[in-house]
Amino acid sequence: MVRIPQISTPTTDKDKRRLRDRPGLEYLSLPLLLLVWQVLAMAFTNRLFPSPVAVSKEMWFLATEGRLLLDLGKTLLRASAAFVISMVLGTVLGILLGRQHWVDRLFSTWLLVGLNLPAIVVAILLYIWMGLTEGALILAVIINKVPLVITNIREGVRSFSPDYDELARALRMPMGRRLRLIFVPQLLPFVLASARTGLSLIWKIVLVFEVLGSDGGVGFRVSLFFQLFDITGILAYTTAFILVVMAFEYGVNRPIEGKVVRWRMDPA
Amino acid sequence: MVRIPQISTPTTDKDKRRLRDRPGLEYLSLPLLLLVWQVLAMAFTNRLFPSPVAVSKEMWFLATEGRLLLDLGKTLLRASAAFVISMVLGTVLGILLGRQHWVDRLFSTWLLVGLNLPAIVVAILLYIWMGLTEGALILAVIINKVPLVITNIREGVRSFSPDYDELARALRMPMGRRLRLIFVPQLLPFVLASARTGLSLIWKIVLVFEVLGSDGGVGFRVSLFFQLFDITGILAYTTAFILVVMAFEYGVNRPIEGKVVRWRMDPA
Amino acid sequence: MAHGPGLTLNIVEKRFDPLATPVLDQFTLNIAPGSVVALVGPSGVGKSTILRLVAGIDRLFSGRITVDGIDADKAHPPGFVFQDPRLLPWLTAIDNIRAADGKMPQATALQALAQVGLNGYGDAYPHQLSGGMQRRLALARALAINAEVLLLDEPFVSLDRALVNEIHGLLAELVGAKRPTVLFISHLAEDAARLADRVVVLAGRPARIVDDIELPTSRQQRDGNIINGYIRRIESAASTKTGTKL
Amino acid sequence: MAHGPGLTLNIVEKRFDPLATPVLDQFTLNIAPGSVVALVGPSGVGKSTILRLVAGIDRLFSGRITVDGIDADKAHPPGFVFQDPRLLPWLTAIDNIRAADGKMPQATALQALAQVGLNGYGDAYPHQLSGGMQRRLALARALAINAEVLLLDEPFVSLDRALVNEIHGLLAELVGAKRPTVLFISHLAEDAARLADRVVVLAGRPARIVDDIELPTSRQQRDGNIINGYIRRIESAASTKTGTKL
Amino acid sequence: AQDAPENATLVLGAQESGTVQWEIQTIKDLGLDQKHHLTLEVRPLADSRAGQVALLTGTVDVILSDFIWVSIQRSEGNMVTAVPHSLAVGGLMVSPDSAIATVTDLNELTIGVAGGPVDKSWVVLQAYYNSITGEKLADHVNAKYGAPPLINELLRSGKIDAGLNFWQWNARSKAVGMREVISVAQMLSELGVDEQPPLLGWTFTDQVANDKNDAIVRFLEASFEAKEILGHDDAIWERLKGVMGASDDPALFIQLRDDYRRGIVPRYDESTVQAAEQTFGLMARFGGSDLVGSSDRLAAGTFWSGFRK
Ligand SMILES: Nc1ncnc2c1ncn2[C@@H]1O[C@H](COP(=O)(O)OP(=O)(O)OP(=O)(O)O)[C@@H](O)[C@H]1O
Ligand SMILES: Nc1ncnc2c1ncn2[C@@H]1O[C@H](COP(=O)(O)OP(=O)(O)OP(=O)(O)O)[C@@H](O)[C@H]1O
Ligand SMILES: [Mg+2]
Ligand SMILES: [Mg+2]
Repeated sequence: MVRIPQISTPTTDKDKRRLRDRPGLEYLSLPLLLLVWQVLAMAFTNRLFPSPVAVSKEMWFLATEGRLLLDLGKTLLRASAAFVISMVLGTVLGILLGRQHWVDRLFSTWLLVGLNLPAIVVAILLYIWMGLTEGALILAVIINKVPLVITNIREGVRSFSPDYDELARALRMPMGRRLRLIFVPQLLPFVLASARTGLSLIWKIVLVFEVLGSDGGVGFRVSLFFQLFDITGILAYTTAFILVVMAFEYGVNRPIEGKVVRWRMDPA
Repeated sequence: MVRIPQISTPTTDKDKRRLRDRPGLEYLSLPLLLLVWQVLAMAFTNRLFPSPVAVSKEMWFLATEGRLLLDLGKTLLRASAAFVISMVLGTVLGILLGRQHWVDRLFSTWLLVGLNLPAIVVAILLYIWMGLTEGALILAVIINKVPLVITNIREGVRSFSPDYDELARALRMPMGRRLRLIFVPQLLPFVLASARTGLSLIWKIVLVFEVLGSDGGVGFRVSLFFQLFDITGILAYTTAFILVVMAFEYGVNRPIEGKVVRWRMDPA
Repeated sequence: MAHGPGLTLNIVEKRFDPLATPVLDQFTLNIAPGSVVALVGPSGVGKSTILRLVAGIDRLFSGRITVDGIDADKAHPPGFVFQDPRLLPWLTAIDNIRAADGKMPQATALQALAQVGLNGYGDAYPHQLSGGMQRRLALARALAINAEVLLLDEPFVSLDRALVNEIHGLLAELVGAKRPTVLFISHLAEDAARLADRVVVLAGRPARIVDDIELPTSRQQRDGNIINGYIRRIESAASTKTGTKL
Repeated sequence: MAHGPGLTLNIVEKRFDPLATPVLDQFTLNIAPGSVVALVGPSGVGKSTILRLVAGIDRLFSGRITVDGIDADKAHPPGFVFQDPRLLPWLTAIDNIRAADGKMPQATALQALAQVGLNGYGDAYPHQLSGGMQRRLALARALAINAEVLLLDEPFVSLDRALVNEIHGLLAELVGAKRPTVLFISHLAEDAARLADRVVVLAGRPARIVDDIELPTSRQQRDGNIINGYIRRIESAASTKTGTKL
Repeated sequence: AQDAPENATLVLGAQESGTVQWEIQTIKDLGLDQKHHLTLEVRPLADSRAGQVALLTGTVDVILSDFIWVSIQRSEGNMVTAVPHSLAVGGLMVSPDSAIATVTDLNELTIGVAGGPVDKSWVVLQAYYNSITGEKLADHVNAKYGAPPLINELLRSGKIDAGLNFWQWNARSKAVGMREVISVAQMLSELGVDEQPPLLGWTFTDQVANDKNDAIVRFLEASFEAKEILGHDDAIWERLKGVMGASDDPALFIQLRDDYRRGIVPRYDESTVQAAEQTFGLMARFGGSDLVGSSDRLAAGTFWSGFRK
């Protein structure tokens, strides 16, 4: 009679599993941020440090009366095209460099140069060759981003366990299956890290390039706001973009991640 | 009598170990790049696409007659200060977020915001609060970079094997030893990736901020060159910086890496 | 003479899957201070689970496990051998041993290495060792800290007979000299017959103690005949009482 | 009747450390088509190394190893059991089996799982299985592809006696029906005495074949007495000829 | 060209937030483009660098640029040419209660410079200081360089003692009470440049000047007509409040309007070019190659000879 409650009440469960698994903590995250921001904005009253309320009002205004949605659309299109291409290209090249020592050794310097080439140089050269086109912009972003992806993925590939390679060899796995079953799962943490930071980096690069050569988009508008020192406007645009990123994170990234890393044992 | 040569000549060594271990392939890398560049520059003769010869002449000129060394010194100082602080801070916070689910869930949104906040916003606010000081510049760079490091490291921590945690628990390892023996070795590929891309990202951010407000440095000078559309000058400065990065890579990074990852089995 | 602590296991429930039958349910076991207990039973019954609970590695269960009255996960670290070698691949053999205790002198680690027949391999990384050598290294790590409790999950597997005999001797000597409390798992009746004071036979899900055999003759006095008798007793207990296929 | 291929090993040299004594030096071994050979010898002698060379996993050696005349690494994939389970942690049990062959039907994998007593565990991830269950899964993976060559590195370790007996039966049946060429490693003379046609005893560094024992009685006709006789023969060969401590 | 019946098309790259928009809107509002048989396409640009990129890539036909840049490009072989657009220049600003009355009072103080160390105003200020004291200004003040709005902001919050900024930014400062110590125009004239040089010009490539000669000339006609109107017609300004960003700030509106009028180019002839040459010489002397590139003389053809006013 006493047995059942005893079973269902762990007495030495020290791992706060309940706290950890309680839903809702992430729903507190954003409100908390806004609260801190609001308090700070009220503490340091300054035209250049607008409160979240002011920013959301501005955002609403720009969305309904201004060109926010149009600009956001343009930028998103550019960023996502560049993102997808960079991730694919960077991952493939990263695997190549990670696996083939001689390729790595031959091109490691190129990678270093690619990593450290200022965006502006790439942009100017491409714009001059290709004109101020969407293609030039996206290509410039890709050229800027790919070395980063390669570096991350290469490091991931280098950390692969030779145990699984041996298994693949014993099973005579063809390359396709080997990629899918052996490489990708080990690479995933690196790809995830790369994707998380990648979108944000790409958006920042797009901003820079939109300033240099485009007739719209968030970067273009932000640089105008900057010339007017309209921080509220800048933050309104930024917030709009961050909302999109969050929607992506919670709508796409997390669910995929949850599925893909289901096998990972919960560290107790 | 025949035996000795037989032994020393592997007959089924298919792994091109000899090619892989032959030194010198990395010494070919840079000349090859320069060659390709020179050929391209000769093919597309254009004022805005200078040859490596022109760039190195300019670099020599700027180093001896101009302020290249001074500017480079300034930028390096800023970049390395920001780099060290960001790496340490980002690694610590990344471990925290990777291990403590509730912290991660509470601050994941903050991280997203941090990742996507345009450099310009941070720079403006800090310059206004702190004036056009070195401190403001370095702090702005750190604020920009830390979320990237955190994201990378967090992903690394998440990929930790629970096997080793169990071992640590069985041995009742105190936190310090646990960090040193269990965490750091597993984290190393991620830290290496972060460090490799980190220096280049920081240098790019420093460039942006030096343009916005400072009294010298590579970014500052590059923006001047840009106003004159002097691509040769920009590339001269860039090359100088890349040379420093290479010296760092081959003088510091590689040797350390070689020591630290000695245990990794060579994938045959 | 000093001897290791007593272990008491009062496990109300241990389950991995909230829906499936628990692995352990109302499981009680007391182990006398300084005794050597072998845990036998079919694959997947829950032997390793018990060992991990006693070691304080797994803390997700209801009930209480104590080591001389102290909660298992707060007690002194046991000498623990995992079912797999569980070595740190980035540390050399000697450093793997020293990882067990920050203050262990080099000499102690070298001695532990020698005890399991690995002299000369101190600077080798785990992947440079054969399977059996890795297991021996794991055993050396467990023995090197001189713990009062030894928890060994199939410590004699993957080793040739000569080596097993030697390690049996080593353990018997250690037990004779320091009288630690030992709980070990083995699928070979011979291991239990040579080393154990008591054999606990598990079966079923949730796991139950289906037999609990005392082996009264002291280790030093067990000759071939006695051991063969013990082996037969253990094997028959194991085969008749655990007939259930998993 | 069809049977597995013959294996020829002509290893000029296999060494890991360019400075140390090689593990194998002028090592020759021929294995008849469809025979079952047990490889025994002290821990660290080079048994696993040989198995990996035959499987074409390790290609860094001088010499030649062929499977019916074809270079080992080009031959059909063998059914291979590593000394550790070597499962892919991100795949479920069933997917781990199917990883061995892209075109394997679900049913085949499920059957292989059932053969080793793991029915119902198809959707479990490796970390949710006990040590012995993981090893059984690894064995199931090796058997599921129906290979003509089976290379098994200590396949019976970490399993209780009842299970070992069953798997012995399973293998004997398989060998009787399909006559694959089998090379397996075990430290237990009993495994060899029950299953093998021939026992190769290794010792020393570089490893030498110190004894090569034919077990003439066919598997079906081996009764307790014959098996015990074989066990004694193998054990005495192993203990007298490999006296060298590693 | 006057009798051409069909409209000629010209693509103008204009900074979205720049003062150039005022003139463009006036042209559109008054239909000056139609009047001169011109189809004016305006491509918005984010900033001046974007303009230079757009011009070089041929995306636009005309941008606004300073004549120094034009001269440098010409010396480098990039054949662009300019027609004066504006004389407006910046000045040295301080807070109303500041003790700074002349440039010599700057000693030991912090001055914020918009643009950078080779900003034209900064070079002029240095030249001016040198002409008075015979010493280098940079040795005596702590100069900080920053983006124009940042300089304004820092000046307002007292983090810098004086600010050297562009005229439209100074207008904003003036509107909130800041005081101009001396304008660049004054400094230039005291340095012996009698006529105000046209710092900004409509800039286009020689090729466009040839290929689209009609369109360019018609555009310049329209431009000068608009300037003329902006120079005296107050009513036309009312419509510009929006683009000026001064809809609800009358003081700023007046300040911007008046300062703009002071910078309107009255005419374009040889004397204009001479003033520019003089100024270029000054820039070369005090700004060095960082500012003017390798050539220390105004490149021939910097100002387009195909049009005079
Ligand atoms: N990657 C390696 N690097 C260096 N030495 C190695 C490596 N792999 C194996 N060895 C050495 O080769 C020898 C033979 O190893 P092997 O794994 O074949 O032994 P084994 O006979 O299978 O032993 P066990 O029964 O313990 O598994 C060992 O002495 C081991 O130290
Ligand atoms: N992390 C886990 N998640 C789910 N189930 C688990 C987990 N770990 C163990 N189990 C289950 O618990 C049971 C007992 O496992 P345990 O490892 O204790 O068995 P064992 O007696 O040591 O077997 P073996 O002799 O094969 O090692 C097994 O049926 C296994 O499937
Ligand atoms: Mg177990
Ligand atoms: Mg082995």
